[in-house]
Amino acid sequence: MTVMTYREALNQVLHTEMARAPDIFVCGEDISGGAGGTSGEREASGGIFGVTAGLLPRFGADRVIDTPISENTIVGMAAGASLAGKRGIAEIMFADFITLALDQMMNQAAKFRYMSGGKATCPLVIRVPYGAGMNMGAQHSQSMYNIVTSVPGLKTVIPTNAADAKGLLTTAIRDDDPVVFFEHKAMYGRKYEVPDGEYLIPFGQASLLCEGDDATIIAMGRMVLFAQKSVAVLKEEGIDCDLIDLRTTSPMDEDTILDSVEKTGRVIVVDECTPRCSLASDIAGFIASHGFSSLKAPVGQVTSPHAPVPFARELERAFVPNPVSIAAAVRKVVSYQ
Amino acid sequence: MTVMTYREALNQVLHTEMARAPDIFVCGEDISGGAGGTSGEREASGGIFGVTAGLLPRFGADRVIDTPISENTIVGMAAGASLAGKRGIAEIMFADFITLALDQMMNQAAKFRYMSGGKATCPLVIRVPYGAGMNMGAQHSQSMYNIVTSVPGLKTVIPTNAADAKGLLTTAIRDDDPVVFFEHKAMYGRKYEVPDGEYLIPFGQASLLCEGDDATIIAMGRMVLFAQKSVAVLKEEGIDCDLIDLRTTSPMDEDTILDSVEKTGRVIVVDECTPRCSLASDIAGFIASHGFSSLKAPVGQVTSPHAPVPFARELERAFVPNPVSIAAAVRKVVSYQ
Amino acid sequence: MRLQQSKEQLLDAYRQMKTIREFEERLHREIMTGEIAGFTHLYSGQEAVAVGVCQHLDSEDLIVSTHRGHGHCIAKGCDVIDMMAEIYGRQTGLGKGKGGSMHIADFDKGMLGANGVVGAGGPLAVGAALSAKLDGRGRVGICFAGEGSINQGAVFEAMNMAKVINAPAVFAIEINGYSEHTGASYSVGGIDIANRTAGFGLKTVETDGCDYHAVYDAMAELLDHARAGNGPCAAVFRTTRFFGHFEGDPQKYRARDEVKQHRLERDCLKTFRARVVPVCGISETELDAIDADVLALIDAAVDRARAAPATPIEEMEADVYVSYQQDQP
Amino acid sequence: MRLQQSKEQLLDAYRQMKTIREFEERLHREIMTGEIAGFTHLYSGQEAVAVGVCQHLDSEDLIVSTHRGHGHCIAKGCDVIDMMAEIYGRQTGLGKGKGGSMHIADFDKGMLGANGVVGAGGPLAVGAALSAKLDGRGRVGICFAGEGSINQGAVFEAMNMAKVINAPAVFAIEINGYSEHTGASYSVGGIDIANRTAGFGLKTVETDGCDYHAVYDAMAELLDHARAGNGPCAAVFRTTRFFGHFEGDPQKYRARDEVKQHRLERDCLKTFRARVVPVCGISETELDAIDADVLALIDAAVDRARAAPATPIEEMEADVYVSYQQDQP
Ligand SMILES: Cc1ncc(C[n+]2csc(CCOP(=O)(O)OP(=O)(O)O)c2C)c(N)n1
Ligand SMILES: Cc1ncc(C[n+]2csc(CCOP(=O)(O)OP(=O)(O)O)c2C)c(N)n1
Ligand SMILES: [Mg+2]
Ligand SMILES: [Mg+2]
Repeated sequence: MTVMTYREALNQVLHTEMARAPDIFVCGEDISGGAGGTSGEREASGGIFGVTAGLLPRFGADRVIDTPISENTIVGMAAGASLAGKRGIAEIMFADFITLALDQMMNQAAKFRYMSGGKATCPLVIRVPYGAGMNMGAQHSQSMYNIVTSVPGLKTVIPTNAADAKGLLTTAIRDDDPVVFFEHKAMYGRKYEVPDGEYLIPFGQASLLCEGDDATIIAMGRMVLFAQKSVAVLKEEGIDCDLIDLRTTSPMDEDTILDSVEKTGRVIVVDECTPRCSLASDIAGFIASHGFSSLKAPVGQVTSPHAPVPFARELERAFVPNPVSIAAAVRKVVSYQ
Repeated sequence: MTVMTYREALNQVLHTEMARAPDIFVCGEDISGGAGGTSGEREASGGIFGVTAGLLPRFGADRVIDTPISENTIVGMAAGASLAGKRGIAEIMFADFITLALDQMMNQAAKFRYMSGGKATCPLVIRVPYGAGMNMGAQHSQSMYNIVTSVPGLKTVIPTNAADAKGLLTTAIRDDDPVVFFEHKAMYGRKYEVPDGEYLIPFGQASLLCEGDDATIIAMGRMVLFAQKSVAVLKEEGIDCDLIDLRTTSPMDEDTILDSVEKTGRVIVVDECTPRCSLASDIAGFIASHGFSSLKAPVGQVTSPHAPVPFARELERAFVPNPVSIAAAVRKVVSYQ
Repeated sequence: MRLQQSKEQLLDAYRQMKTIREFEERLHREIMTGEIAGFTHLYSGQEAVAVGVCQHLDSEDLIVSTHRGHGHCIAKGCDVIDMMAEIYGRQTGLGKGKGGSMHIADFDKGMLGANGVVGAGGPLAVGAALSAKLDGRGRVGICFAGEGSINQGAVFEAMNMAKVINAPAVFAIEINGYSEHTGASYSVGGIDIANRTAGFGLKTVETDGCDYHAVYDAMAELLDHARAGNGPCAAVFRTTRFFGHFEGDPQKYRARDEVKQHRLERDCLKTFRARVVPVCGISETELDAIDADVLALIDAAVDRARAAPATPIEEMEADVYVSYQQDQP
Repeated sequence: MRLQQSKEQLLDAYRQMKTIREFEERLHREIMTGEIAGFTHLYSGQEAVAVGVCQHLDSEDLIVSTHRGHGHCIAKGCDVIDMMAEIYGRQTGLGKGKGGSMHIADFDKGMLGANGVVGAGGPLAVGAALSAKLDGRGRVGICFAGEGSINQGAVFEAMNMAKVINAPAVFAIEINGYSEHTGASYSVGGIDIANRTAGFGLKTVETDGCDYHAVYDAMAELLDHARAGNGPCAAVFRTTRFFGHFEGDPQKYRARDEVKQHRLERDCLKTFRARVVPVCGISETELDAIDADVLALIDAAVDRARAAPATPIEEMEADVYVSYQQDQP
């Protein structure tokens, strides 16, 4: 085990995998930075969040491609190359901008295999920093993984700590399907113990972070961190929860969800998305259809409100689900008669 | 009442509203057709589905704008003009192509008002032919309204007959918020009685198409037509259903849903979307959270499978929910003990 | 300058063009029977472009096509029998009937796919060219594109991207006069397309797309440039479309005799015959024999497609992913 | 050719440029205190562009801005007190603190908004120009755009669309040398931006964006063209950015002394002073007095912003729609 940040874990995987497999390339805006600058420093930023640092000097500009601001083409180029024998890792600087690349994600990469009757493979990874909490305003703070999860042909991964970041990114890169990989911007600097050596986490396997008989909390991404805080508070009140970190929302670990619901009968889903057609509603709906006989209370959904992400600190803080609102939702469900 | 097709009802509204309000314009690819052609016929198609026929000769090329193939800019231009005092009606030829325009829909039009603290108004309508059933393949057959419904700041409308098409499109055009208007391609030619004169249907008001105590079927768009067929079959078996046509999915008529669920305790949601983060799961989740105490059985979700829309006739027919699969789902829910 | 081509090559080029023509003319008739579902866009009239371009390519070179893709497929070597089966939506089709006319692909032949989204091929072709560049074996990625697509942001971005990363991408732009029901002169703001591609820094040539030899020569020059690592190029071909935008299009936007006249004056097969017989040692008889072969092939393709089974419903949900379950790595 | 401007106008232009400069220099200091949240992109160095363009406009003309929008706002007449409050995220801000620095808008002033999505302003500006065109009163829509955005499909499409519909749109392109951490020469494939805009059929001029008079004169010519209904235009301005891409940027991509030297040699305020004193009947004292006014205004803006209340949490979900309930029509 080594202690490192979420950012470092991701960076380490990129280094390791690119060294292992020469068919991997990365592309995106400013992923090395400095091209065409006046200092001559060709690796001036290593990605705006530092995740791609050190790749350019090591692997060269052919495989570490700084691009113009052209999101649709960044994804499309990576998809085309991945269809043609390479393994592309594209970065979209903010998840909000997948709105510009959605045709290449949803109509192209996601559908190649199906439309060709199973002949195409497109082993593409699209990394997208997402989420609110840094006062970046309505166009730089969205979660977006509900949209990606909805698309047949794409896989959706949302690691919540550095160990999972390592295990899941490694799996994503070696996976033969297009994977969209969500990294919460507020988590890059957080430190965790990370397993040394090769480490892969299979997709579709949730992790049960703690166990309890009173309620099931299902969460993903940064919401898992907040749910952990709620769990600690609730424990002191005598409420013991299963906390399920989904890790991947497509494929989704339905068995772990249903097993826990069977045990507790009371569920809260915590999701940073806005409410409509969210992961929260998706999972609540799944349970209503497949776990109904176990349910003892209404399914609690804790999401952001049906509004854009506000800029001001006070408003944004109130916008995102937080440990207090999660705990309140759990209490409500637990006390339901 | 006059009998007319869904297409004619839409066309009539466009004519009436453009004649009424000079600030309205329409834009899209081939919405009149013929520009730059060799026949000199300047209105050569009136829209690929004929919905905008006759507008060009009547209102002129300034207000009836044939555009290049540039979906993002079609929506963005209409949004910008609508922010600047006009009322734009943009057509995206196939719903699948909103993937190209999503930034202008989701990050721009939907958020102007909020980001300006309530000062902006953007009275924009985006018309999008959607849906499967015409063997157009994976990139011309998607439903997409789940994605639009998820976006705070947008309204989502899905009329299922010509009368509703008239009433809802009129409301959409006069509404001061951005509205995305979904028209099922397979419905354009269907005939219905349509009220004469001015006719508006408020958003957020579902229509209860038939009543019964045994189960609630909730549907939208073309699925309503299929559900009607199932209802007739089920009636003969002695199963009586409430059939709710949502008409708008954002805003959504929560009261009508909950009232019906309270009465029947058994629900099926029918949705042409693929299953994940669909309207079906959204509504099932809503009921699990807000109608739980009334529920007597698992919520049935009838959707397309988690796959792209296949081309071949046999496959596409099996892909889309149909009266048989809907009826089977109802029977299952009704017989649940 | 006219490049020297062997008799074999010329006969092969003729066979390809003729195959495309007959494939499409036959489809035009078959579609009226109602047996073929969906949206079909025919390539008749534009054969010299697909063939003049693809004669320079082998299966290692990659092409990305459009919604009007049958010609590109045939020119790139896709099996006509398997293509027809796909268009009929059968299990034996190139995509098991899951793709259809607008999505035919054959990766073994370096044909990365037709595409229902106008302009989407631009970025994909740059990706194909990037793959070629990384391999360093002089391969190229070709982007076929209609002039209507030269209004789509994706295509502009792709040209720029190809230039920035110095990819061996060639944009083969077919000006057939229309994008759906709108004339070319309208949708590009009256601007010369070759001007635009040059504005993105692409080495550009413009020529007659109804003349196989002109296309062939132009591509020779561009491919030399791209294969040598000198960056992306564009070829702008003026051509014509013998049928409507899609089958069923009443073509009200077109002058009454336009197609008739183009079939008379701008038929690439006629032009080709007139040019190669007899100066290249090719006789009418030889070409007639090819015609007969081709007709027999198309007959066989239609017969086989009609007789082929549908893909079983049980396979409807297959082929979405390589793998999707928990037991992956 | 140098256009004649009245003394009042020149003093006003100076005041605007100085206001922008001091607004930004002060923000640069205030941001370090941690009191201002989020992402802030400063406009210092580019003032002559915003002001040289907007001096030709009144509140009926419409502008669409970028993520680096403070200068455009001030030049278009937005209230500095209300802007500062917005950047501080307060209830008295132009957007009640819901928008923030990247989303400031003031519709009464014809300022349709800063924008966090690079390139998204292109289509919006064409829409604004379309609205102006439909009104037929000679108004225009201006699209401010950084050179980095001239790689975004939306902007290419917008230029083409403006040409096709003959909209009175002017693209004011500011080449400040960088898009984030990448130099301009890299991201546009080494191609001249003015070449490109011309390739889209836009009447194009290119000039020094650090020289107010050059900007003013160039815009005069283009606006005459656009207002007269002769179609869209582009102005390409070479300018410089005195701070990092956003506040906090270590600027490792920049030569050590670049900013220092640009502040010495390419400061539009200095250039302006040198040019107008005393030939235009303007004295240093008059300009100094403006400087003092401006500093006082900025002080007031910061004080007022700090003292202003936050928007109550209860209003968090307000302002999403004009109306959303069932009781609508
Ligand atoms: C993104 C997108 N927008 C619109 C369409 C509808 N459409 C199909 S083909 C076409 C015209 C394309 O014209 P061009 O590129 O010249 O190709 P051609 O049909 O002439 O071969 C249009 C508008 C589409 N398929 N994709
Ligand atoms: C669609 C999109 N992609 C990426 C970004 C991140 N980003 C913000 S500003 C910027 C550079 C813009 O450069 P330029 O247009 O030259 O404007 P400048 O910052 O120089 O004013 C980038 C890449 C963004 N905001 N939007
Ligand atoms: Mg064409
Ligand atoms: Mg710049």
